[in-house]
Amino acid sequence: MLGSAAAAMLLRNLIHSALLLILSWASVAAFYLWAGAEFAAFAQILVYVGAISMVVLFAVLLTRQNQVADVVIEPASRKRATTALTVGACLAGILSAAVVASRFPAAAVTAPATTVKLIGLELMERHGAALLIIGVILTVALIGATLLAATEAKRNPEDAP
Amino acid sequence: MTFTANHLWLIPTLPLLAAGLGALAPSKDRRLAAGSAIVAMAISFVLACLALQSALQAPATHAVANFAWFDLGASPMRLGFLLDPLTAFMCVMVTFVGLLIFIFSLGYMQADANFKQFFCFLSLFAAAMLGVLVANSLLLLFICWELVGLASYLLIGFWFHKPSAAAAAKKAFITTRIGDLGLLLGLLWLYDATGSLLFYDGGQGVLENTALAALAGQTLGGGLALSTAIGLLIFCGAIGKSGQFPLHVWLPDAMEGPTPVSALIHAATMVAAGVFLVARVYPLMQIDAALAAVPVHALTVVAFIGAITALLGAFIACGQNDIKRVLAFSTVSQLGYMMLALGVGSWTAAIFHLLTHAFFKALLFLGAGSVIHAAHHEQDIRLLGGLRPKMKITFATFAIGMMALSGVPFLFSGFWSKEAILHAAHAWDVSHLPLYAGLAAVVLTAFYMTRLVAETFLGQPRSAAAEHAHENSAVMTIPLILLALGAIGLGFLGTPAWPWLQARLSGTELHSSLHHLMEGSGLMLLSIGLVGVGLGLGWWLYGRRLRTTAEARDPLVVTAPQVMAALANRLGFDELYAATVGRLNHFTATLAQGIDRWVLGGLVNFLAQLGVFSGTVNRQLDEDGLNGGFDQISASVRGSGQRYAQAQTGEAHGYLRVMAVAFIVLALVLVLGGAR
Amino acid sequence: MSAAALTDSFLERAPLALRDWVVNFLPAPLQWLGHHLITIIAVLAVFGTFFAFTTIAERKLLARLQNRLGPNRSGLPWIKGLTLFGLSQPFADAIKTLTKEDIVPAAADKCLHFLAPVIVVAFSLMTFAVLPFGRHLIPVELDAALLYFFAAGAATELAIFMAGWSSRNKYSLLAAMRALAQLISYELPLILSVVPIVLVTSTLSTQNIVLAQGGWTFGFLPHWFVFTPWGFPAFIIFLVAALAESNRSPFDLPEAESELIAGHLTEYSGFKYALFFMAEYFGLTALSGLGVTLFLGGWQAPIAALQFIPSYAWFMLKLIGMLVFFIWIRGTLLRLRIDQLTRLAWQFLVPLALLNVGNAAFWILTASWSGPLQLIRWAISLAIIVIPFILLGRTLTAGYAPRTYRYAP
Amino acid sequence: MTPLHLCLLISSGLFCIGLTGALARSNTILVLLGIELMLNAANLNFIAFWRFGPAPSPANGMIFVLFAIAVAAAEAAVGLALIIAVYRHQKNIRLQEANTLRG
Repeated sequence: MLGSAAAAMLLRNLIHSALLLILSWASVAAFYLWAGAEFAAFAQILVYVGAISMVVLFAVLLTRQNQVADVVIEPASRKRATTALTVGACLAGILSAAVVASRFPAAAVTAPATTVKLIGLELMERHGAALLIIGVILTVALIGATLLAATEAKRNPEDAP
Repeated sequence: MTFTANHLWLIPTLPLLAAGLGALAPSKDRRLAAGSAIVAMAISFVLACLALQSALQAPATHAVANFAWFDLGASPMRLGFLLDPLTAFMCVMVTFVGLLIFIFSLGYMQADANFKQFFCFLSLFAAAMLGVLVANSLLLLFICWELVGLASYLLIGFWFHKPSAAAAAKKAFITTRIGDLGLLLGLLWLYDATGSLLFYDGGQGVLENTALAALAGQTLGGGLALSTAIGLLIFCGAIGKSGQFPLHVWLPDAMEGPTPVSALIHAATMVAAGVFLVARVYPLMQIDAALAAVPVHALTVVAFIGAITALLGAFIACGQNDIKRVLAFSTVSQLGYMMLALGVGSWTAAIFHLLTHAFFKALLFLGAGSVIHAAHHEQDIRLLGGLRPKMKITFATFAIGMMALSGVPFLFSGFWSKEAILHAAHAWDVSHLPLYAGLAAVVLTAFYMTRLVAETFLGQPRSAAAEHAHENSAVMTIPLILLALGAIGLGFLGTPAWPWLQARLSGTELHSSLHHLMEGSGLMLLSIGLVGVGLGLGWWLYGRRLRTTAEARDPLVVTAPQVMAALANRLGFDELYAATVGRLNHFTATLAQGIDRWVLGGLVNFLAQLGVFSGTVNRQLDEDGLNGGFDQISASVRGSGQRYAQAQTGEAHGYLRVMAVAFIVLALVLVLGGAR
Repeated sequence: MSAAALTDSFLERAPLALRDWVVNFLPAPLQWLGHHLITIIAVLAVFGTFFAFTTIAERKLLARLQNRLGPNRSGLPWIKGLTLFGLSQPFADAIKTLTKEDIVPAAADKCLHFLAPVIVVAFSLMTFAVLPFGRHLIPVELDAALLYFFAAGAATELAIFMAGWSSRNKYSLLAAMRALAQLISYELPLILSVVPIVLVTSTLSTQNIVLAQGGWTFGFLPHWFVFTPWGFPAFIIFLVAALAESNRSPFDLPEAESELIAGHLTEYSGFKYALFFMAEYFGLTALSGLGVTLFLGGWQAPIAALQFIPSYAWFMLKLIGMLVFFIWIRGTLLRLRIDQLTRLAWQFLVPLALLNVGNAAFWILTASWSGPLQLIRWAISLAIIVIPFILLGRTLTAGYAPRTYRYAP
Repeated sequence: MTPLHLCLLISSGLFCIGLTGALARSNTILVLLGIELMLNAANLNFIAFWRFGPAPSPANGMIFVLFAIAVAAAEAAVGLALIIAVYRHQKNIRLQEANTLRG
């Protein structure tokens, strides 16, 4: 997971990095599966691998520049990369030090029994309002994205997610 | 398959769905709107018949289906549906007459551009009316009652491009609102007194003994029982809706609507809602009759109002020349009869008359509609005439309706129901004045109906329109024939010899014997004689010498011109209201305007002047004193702003970096600070 | 014989018994592995042969529909004259594709070019894991099985993109984009058509959905969801969307040979091409299996009296029925244009499927209605779906006159 | 070293990779994807605490993750649509050149 993510961030080829990222997302899903969160894993795959990846790939293809421009490495970008690496390394150091140093209470032995029905009931009852808001957000995002991406009067709706 | 109160909501819902469908349907799709309305009505009719059949199995019980609507504080607001013989009979009548009128409308409104809206409104009206009937809560009843008012407004003003129709719609709406205000007050008071608005609720309802005893037990100032006061307020609603004196003025004007509307709303169903309401809350009205200490009984008021209305309506009807207005005043008069019956203590007789009246009055209105449709919307009876050979079916059915209304003995339903009322009035021990009023109205009814038929159908055609009239299509005649059959047959359900209907309504044993027929024969003979007098008088004045030209003067106008002028002017009620209520209203409005302009306006103007003055002073101070300082301050703010703006590079990376560093700092602080 | 004995007979248990018998030969620590491996191998073997015979069935059936004979020559090796109506054709095809030269374009992204067919086959096989083939036969019993099915199906799109992009061929890439557009468009009605089932059964587990369809009225009217006013339209939408999802005629635009060479598969040859072909059939079979599971009662027998036939036989029969139906459609209908295709999805199927979800909600709300109300429930439920169907259909065909043909004299 | 530690290490690693990528790359799409990675790292934490936390509640962590995924989907859709719009405007998608909002 980490390797593919790192490689994705390093590679020059946009398509390759997108595909590697998808791999990384899929491995996050595998992690969920390992942790016993089946439903979240499938949702992760469905949303990230099935939907977001498509959007990303479409976006990459729609905004493809000439290959030459991507190859030139400006001095500014090198400087930026070094700062970024420094910042990232600092943060990684601090976080892992903090994680290693902290003590957690003992974990429960078995995974909490979470059936799909339970999740559904929780979503609909306790988190009903949040669910509603998420629905509104998704609708607004759909319409907004279509409006943003569409220029011509007639355009197929699947061009935007 | 049993039909219970739980299924009762279906009956009003189906027409409501049809109305919704009609509202959504495209304007040109006539078949959809009319078809859905008629089909929904037909299904409702079948369901109502099922309801009747199930209600008759246990006529003395009130089957209810109550449910909570919303919570009001701690107590739930509950609504419900009620199935008893009264509801069931009324539902069958409304759906059956309504169905026939819907079918009739197919022909009558054929050429109208707003055909679809018409059926939509009709369905809405039917839904609301059925809602009134099935309600087991005064609140639900009131909601539907107001919906009925709305639908009637829409339908009376259906030809809204005619100023008179728009005015009539407004008049009907506002006049009935006056009565409804009383009903609303009564409703609120009742809720305050009992904490419930359900009619029947397993012993807890307002019409059941516990609540009634509590209501009758309390007295107000002047010795008036609480139940009497509430009953009278509720009766106000009935006065408005049923066109009783003194709020009868809207009903004749409502004839501006299309004729099927007049038949449906202003003859058969809506105006009957008032009678139905009083019959529904009858236990409440009745409870004070037992209290001798109470100075005025609710039902006494009802009886006298009814008597006045019956007589007044019949009188005015004699002086009208518009075919529909004659029928309208006749309706006012007949509703007076029903109220009279309610007042004198025989609510079954009132409902009996309501049912028979619905049939024959709908028949008369549809017959009038048939005449009007054939005569190219000519409504003045002086300009009609000679239609008998041209429109045989219409004439025959109209004549049946006329005889039923006049109370021609034995064969016609109106006779039996009117007899029942007169007998009840005779048996009333408080006063015999209502009986005399009723008897006088009998004569007048027979008289004006004879006049109407003679003028409209006999003699020579007196205008081009009447000349070219011809019989209408089957869509319009078949409802007439069916209604005519009803107008004849329905009477036999409630003859004194076999009072099946009354017994079923009140849930008592059925005693049938010819003996009962003989018992009241004296009064019956008297009323038969009076009907004969009325018919004879009419024939003598109008039938003997038929009118030949439209300009010829009416025989009565010749003999008593002032009286007839006053009658034609409807005894000047409209002018009276305009001179009193209208004038008062205008005066208050003027007064309010004066106060507004001079007192309040003056104050506002003064304040404004004050504001202008202080503003001038302020400006002087500002420009000279403060501005210099502020200019300097703002210049320095602008300068520092420009310096800060340098930080806004527009580069997202820069911001991201700042955020990341800040995050690192935060993490460090948290880790080193030992935050838990 | 009691009902329990009928449904739990020896035949019903035979595959399980066989598996347990084989597993017992293994040492105890390896038993679970063997258990799963045997399941996987069984699925692979059954559906591998199934695929082989679907191809020959399709060719034969299409040929008959077009008044031809179809492949009938390939016989058995070493035995002359015995051709068995060409039943061995798929094996001949397999050998042929295996031995063909594998051509990879010079500019292609070799790694992705190789990965694409592998991924597509792997993921389309994974979808079989949650289909209940019989009363006791389900490879993996998952709580969120439906979600799993669609999640696994989502990867196919990725593979198609990879195939189109890695070929380094403009037309492959364009075709891949078109294919993606189609797949994404039809994913929506496909999932929406399944939502009513989830609403009504309130479970995502395929086995439970099948169990919910058990029972008969009068012993011969099965309680399958296709026989409800919301299930029938959902089934139709599912069928159409499944056709489009598996690139079948009349939605076979992505690889319409006669118009686009072979779309995103242009640069593939040999066994890789065969893998794509195989994945397509696997996808079709899996979707048919899902349709059978969700709408046609899964492994339930159609008549109570026929329960003695083991449940997996019923499943297979229904599956074959669905496949024949798809082949029949392929032989009957003409290919759509791309604009018609997307319009159908977005302006017709999606709104209808959404309405159908509401319809199912209505069905649940009125679950307690009985007696005369039951009829009204049916009428309203039908009206909810039929009226929009007519209205939407009108807008969809607005402006299209019926086609007139002019024949040569 | 409990499983929870491991999970947290992984997630902080993922987070740092996402952050570094978002900071280093000039391509807006990749910056966006870096942010998505950071979101995923947060989700990992939710699941980790849900599974290995001291008192696991039945579904809370999972529901957090579901909502986060939904929001991420909306964010990706709008973000990429914005990128396409920006691309139309200035013919490339380098983040440092989209600086017309500078003060």
